[in-house]
Order: sequence, then C-alpha cells, then structure tokens
Amino acid sequence: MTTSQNVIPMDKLWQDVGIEKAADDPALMIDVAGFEGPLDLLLHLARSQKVDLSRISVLALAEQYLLFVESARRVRIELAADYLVMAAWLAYLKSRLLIPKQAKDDDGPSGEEMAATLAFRLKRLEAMRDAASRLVNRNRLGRDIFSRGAPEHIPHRSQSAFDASLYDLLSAYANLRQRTAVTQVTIERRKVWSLVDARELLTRMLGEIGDWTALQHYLLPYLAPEDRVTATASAFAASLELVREGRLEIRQDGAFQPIYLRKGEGRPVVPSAASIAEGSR
Amino acid sequence: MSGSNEHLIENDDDIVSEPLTLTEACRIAEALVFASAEPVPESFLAERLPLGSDIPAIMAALAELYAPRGVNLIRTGDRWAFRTAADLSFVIRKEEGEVKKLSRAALEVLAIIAYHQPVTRAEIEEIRGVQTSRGTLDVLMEAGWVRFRGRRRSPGRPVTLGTTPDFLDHFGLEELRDLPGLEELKAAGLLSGRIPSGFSIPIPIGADELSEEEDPITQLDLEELGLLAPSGGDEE
Amino acid sequence: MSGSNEHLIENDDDIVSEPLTLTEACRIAEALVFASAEPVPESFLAERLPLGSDIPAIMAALAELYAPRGVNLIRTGDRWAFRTAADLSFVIRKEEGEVKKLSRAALEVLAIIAYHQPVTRAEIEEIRGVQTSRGTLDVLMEAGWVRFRGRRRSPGRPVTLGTTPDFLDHFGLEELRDLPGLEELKAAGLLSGRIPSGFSIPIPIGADELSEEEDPITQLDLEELGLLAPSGGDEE
Repeated sequence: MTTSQNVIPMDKLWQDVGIEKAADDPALMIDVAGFEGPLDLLLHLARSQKVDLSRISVLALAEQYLLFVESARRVRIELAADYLVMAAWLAYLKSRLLIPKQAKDDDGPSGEEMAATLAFRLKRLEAMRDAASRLVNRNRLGRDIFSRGAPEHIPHRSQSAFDASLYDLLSAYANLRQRTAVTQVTIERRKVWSLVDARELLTRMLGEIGDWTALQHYLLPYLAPEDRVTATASAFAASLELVREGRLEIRQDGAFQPIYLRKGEGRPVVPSAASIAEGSR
Repeated sequence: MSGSNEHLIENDDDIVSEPLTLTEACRIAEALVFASAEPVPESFLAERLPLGSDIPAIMAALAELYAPRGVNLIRTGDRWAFRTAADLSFVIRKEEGEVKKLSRAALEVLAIIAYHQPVTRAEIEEIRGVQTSRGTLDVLMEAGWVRFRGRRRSPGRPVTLGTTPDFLDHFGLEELRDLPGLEELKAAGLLSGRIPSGFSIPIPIGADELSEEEDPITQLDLEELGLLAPSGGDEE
Repeated sequence: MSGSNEHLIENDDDIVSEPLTLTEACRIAEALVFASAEPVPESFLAERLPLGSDIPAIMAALAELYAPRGVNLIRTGDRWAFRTAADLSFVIRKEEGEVKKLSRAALEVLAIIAYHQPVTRAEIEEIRGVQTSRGTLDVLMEAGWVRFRGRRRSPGRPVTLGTTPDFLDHFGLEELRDLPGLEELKAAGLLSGRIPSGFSIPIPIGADELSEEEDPITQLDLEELGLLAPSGGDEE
C-alpha cells in the first residue's frame, strides 16, 4: 500500500474549499445529493445512452460510472461508501467482461450473468419509478376527488368504541422508551466505515459475486488514502462476522497475501455442540 | 311511503317476514354510506340492513344509479364510499394543499411496497440499491398508507410491510390488482427478486473501447447531466 | 330535457365554448354541496358555476331528484346541504356516540402491556416513570384490548396484565410476535439511532400460555381485588 505524503485530512480540505481553494481550483461541485444512491446514478447514466435498458452496454455504463467516481475523486469530493462499493463492483465486473471466457469450471456467475443482473436491477428500478409516477398522478382523494364534507356519522366496525392505529401505538411506545432511556450518549464522530456499514456493503456486493474475489483489490483504489485503514479493518471485522453466519467464505493463501472472499453456503455456524463438530468440514 | 317503513324500526322478527323492497334497502344503504366520510365496510352494512339483504346487488344497483352523477359510489377494498366525480376536480379543487407532498424517495418506497407486498425492508433496499433513510417509512406510516403486515417465515423472521385500506382509498383503487401496470410488470418478471429466465442482455463489445455509437464521457457531459454543477463560485 | 336547458349559461367571455347542460350544472352543484363541510350558500354556487346559471332551477331539479332517495338535498335559508332522509334517521344511530381517540397515556400503557406482557401495574409505572391512573386501565379494559392474565409468583402476588385477541384483531396483527422489534422500529424511523447500547425491546410472551412465574387468575382473586363485584346480585 502506498502512503502519499502530501495528504491533507478531509476535514481541512472541506474547510478550505470555500476560502482559498476557490481561486486556483475550478471548484467543481459534484451534486451527488440529487441521487438516491449508486443505482439511481447508474440508471441516470444508462438513460443517457438513449437505448432500451435491455440493450444497454453494461461495459460502457461501467466506464461512465467509474469515470464519474474518478472525477469526483479528482475534485476531492467525499462520496458515500455506497458509491465506492458500486465502483469496486463495476471494476470487478469490467474485468470479468474483458478477460477471455474461461472454461466453465468456476462456480461463480460469468461476467455476462453479472451484467444481466445489473441490467435487470436497473430495469426493475426504472419500472418502480414509472409505477410511482403513475400512482401519484392518479385522481387522489383530497386533491381531485372529495369525500362528504359534513359527515353525519362514523361507521365503526365492531364493539370497540376506541380508535387507535398500530402506528399510533408504536410511535407512542417508541417515544416513551426513548424519553425514559438514559440519554447520556456521546455522539461519536461518524467514521466513513462503521462495522455496520461494512457489513451491509459486503453483503450487497457479495450477493452477486460467486467467485473467490479479492474485494480489497477492487475497493481500495476508490477510497481516500486515509480511509483505507479504517475500511480494511471494518471490512475484515465484518467479514469475520459474516463467515460465522455462513454467509461468506474467506481464504488467504499466506500471511500478508490478499484475502479472498466469496458467498457462503448460507448455513450459519450455530454454536451448538452438534454443529461445532460438523462445522469444520 | 311511511307505512311500509314503520316496520323497519320495530322488532327484528317482523322484518324477515316482510322482505324489504330493493328500493328501500337501497335507500338505507345509500343513507349509511352517504352519511360517512370514511368508506363503509360491507360488514357494517350487513349489520344494519335486514337479514338476508343481497348487499352486492344493492350496492351494484346504487353504483349504477350514481355513475353519471356528480357524486359517485365507489368501492375500495371491501368498503364503499361516495366521492365526487373525478372529472369535476377542476371545480372543487381546494386551494390549501390538503394532500401531503411526498419526497421522491418516499414515493418510490411507497410504490415498491405497493407492488411487491408483503416486502421486507431489506428487499426494498435491494431494489433501490440504497439504504432507506430514516423518516421515509415513518412518513408513509403516518400518512396511514403503509403498515407492518407480519413477519416473513424465513431466517431472522423480518417484519414485512404492506399497504393499508386507506392507501386504496386515497389513490382511488378498488383493489390492489388495479395498481397501474401491475399485470405487465408481473409478466415482465419485474416484480420478482430473481432475474426472469430469458432476461439476458447482449454484451456488445469485448474490448475496453467504446462502440462506434458511443462517445467517451467528458467533464462537459457530466455537467450537462447535472452530475457536476458548473463552476461559478457564487455559492457559499 | 335538452332543448330548453342548453342555454343556461350565456358566457360573455366565451370561456366555456359549449354551454353547460342542466345535467352538467347539476353535477357540479351536487359535487360542491357534497364536498362542503358547511351548508353552501347560493352565492358560492353562483361563483363556481358558469355565469348566468339559473341556480334556483338547478337546485330545484336536484332537490327533486333526491327527494325519494335515502339522502335529501335540503335548503335552510339560502344554503343547501345533504341530509339523511328523515325517515331513515334511525339507521344513523346517534346514541352510539363518536369513536373516541385513545389518550396518549392510554396508548403508552397499552403499548407497554403489549410488549412487556405479562406485566404488573408496578412494572408499567416503572417503565413510564409516572403513576398510571386507574381510569387509564379501565379505558383499555373497556375497549376490550387488555385483560388480567394471572398472578405473578412473587411477594404480594401482583396481578399480571396482557392483551386480548381483540387487541390483535384491532391492530391487524396475527400474533404478538408480529410487533416490530428494536431494529425495525429504528428502521421505520420511530426510534432514533441515538439510543443507549443497553436499550432493548422485549419479545412479548404469547397471550395463551401463562409464563412460569404466573399462576392462573381465579374468580375469587378478581373479587378479592375488587375488580369484580361479588357474584350473587343480578346485574343490570
């Protein structure tokens, strides 16, 4: 791992942006805020290919996305981890698409299959989006159609003379418990990679990779140097947890060698006497 | 007219012997539903109408009667309600926005819940490719459109989400099957978690280069796409 | 009916190129009166209907149309409103009273009983941090959502409380375990992320079986606790 000497902490960079940086840098701003996550961004990029989603060039799409992340990094914009993981995944996908097809002896999905999965997800997201806009444009109660303005009675189903919804109940309970909980919580400064984040992201990525993969290899280039340590640590800790649950398998060929991951068989390693013996198959 | 109605109020046993005319039953059902702002469940009507009333027939007759009018009888789920006709929206439309404005994320989550229900939070996030920010589900539940449905019988027993009867009412749907485009989406396999067989995409090029129809993306393109805001420095 | 009525509107400024028929004008007036929370003055109708509409004629036609129906269009002064036909007022049983909203306190107590059952009154107070008034529990019992489950095998043998099948029914739950847990409440935005690490939400113990620490409650217990009037006397 290379450690660059001239790294300025993120915080400082951010503070500087407004003041002196504005002069020398073109001060580009990347408006990631307008997007609902990486899949949304991909969908947006895909639309700009102006083809039907099922005929899209996934490779070109991956290129565009990676380029976007590159530009973001160039202007030192901190992207949410979600975006970086997608970048890593796409880089992996790209490599799978570009290497000559291997004999069908590996058990993971081929690059083509992964590409199809991506296209499917984009198409599904777009379909939901269309559905949402059709829904919201229907004749809606209180906007286009109206109920009786001066009702004369309220029909109630059965005996109960009281009204309360499950939502009322749950929010009352949540508020109460929250109120009475001892709240001397010190809020930790949010790290880029919490254990929970790492876990979430690993799960999402590995869902579609069946083969042994050195994820770090794809992921690290997209992380700011000062985040690499925390990312590596969190991802490693999270992966151990996932291994224990049987959702992940892990392999390392030797000390300091790359760590390979792949999706587990899904059988949790239950810490009961019977399965401990069986677990080490 | 009054003579025949007097028996309605009296002892139940009399009613059975003297069946109500369809017209009279219609009047009662009409009054019950008209008087309420909320949709009235059929079970409620059954309680109030004489034993043995053919409620579906009564409601169908009423709905037909009101179909051309300025106020229509509509069904939503197993409930009935009178609502102003949709084509008159322009005259009645109220100034104050009474309809809650939903964020794009909330709307998307609502659609996913409606079309995929029962659906877990993890599945919603899988479809959207992003974590659901806090407050999104909250808004939908508070609006009374989304509810906890139960638990999935799968490892971890995650809670499932679905829509409420008020959701149907608000969006003017008789039932979930009337969700726009539901059949097509189902047929296209877009409502399942799995890629439908036969869904494949051609991989057009095997190389790193772009095809002839593609231009490399440039900084300018990114600006144009709204991904990069053009520099200007006016902003703080 | 068309010929004479077609010229209801002499639209000076030609906004409506085609004159409204009486039927159309009736539809609009009907919808306006229906949707209004207050009786509608004729002047308001005149504002919304095309200029020159013969409001009295329109309203007379509508009133006549509704006269034999379960709902009538009635006039008070120069205002119009829909009302249930007088001879059907019995179906709108006024004496039922309105459905009451549960108070905040009652909701809290109910939720605690649901999640923490079997739970004693002292435990409820400990969780809430305030005393629970007798009336609050009474309301929940009256609603039919809460019941005495048994008696705790601990000093004083306090009565334990739990929910009823009606509770599940009303809140649309199949079983108590369908109540969302900590993670799910957080994800739904109901609990904030800033809760102490020791914070937990119990999994309610099914209503049917008593837990190991509970004895069944008997008639005698209830009487002794003053929760039931001693048997013997005929109650009304």
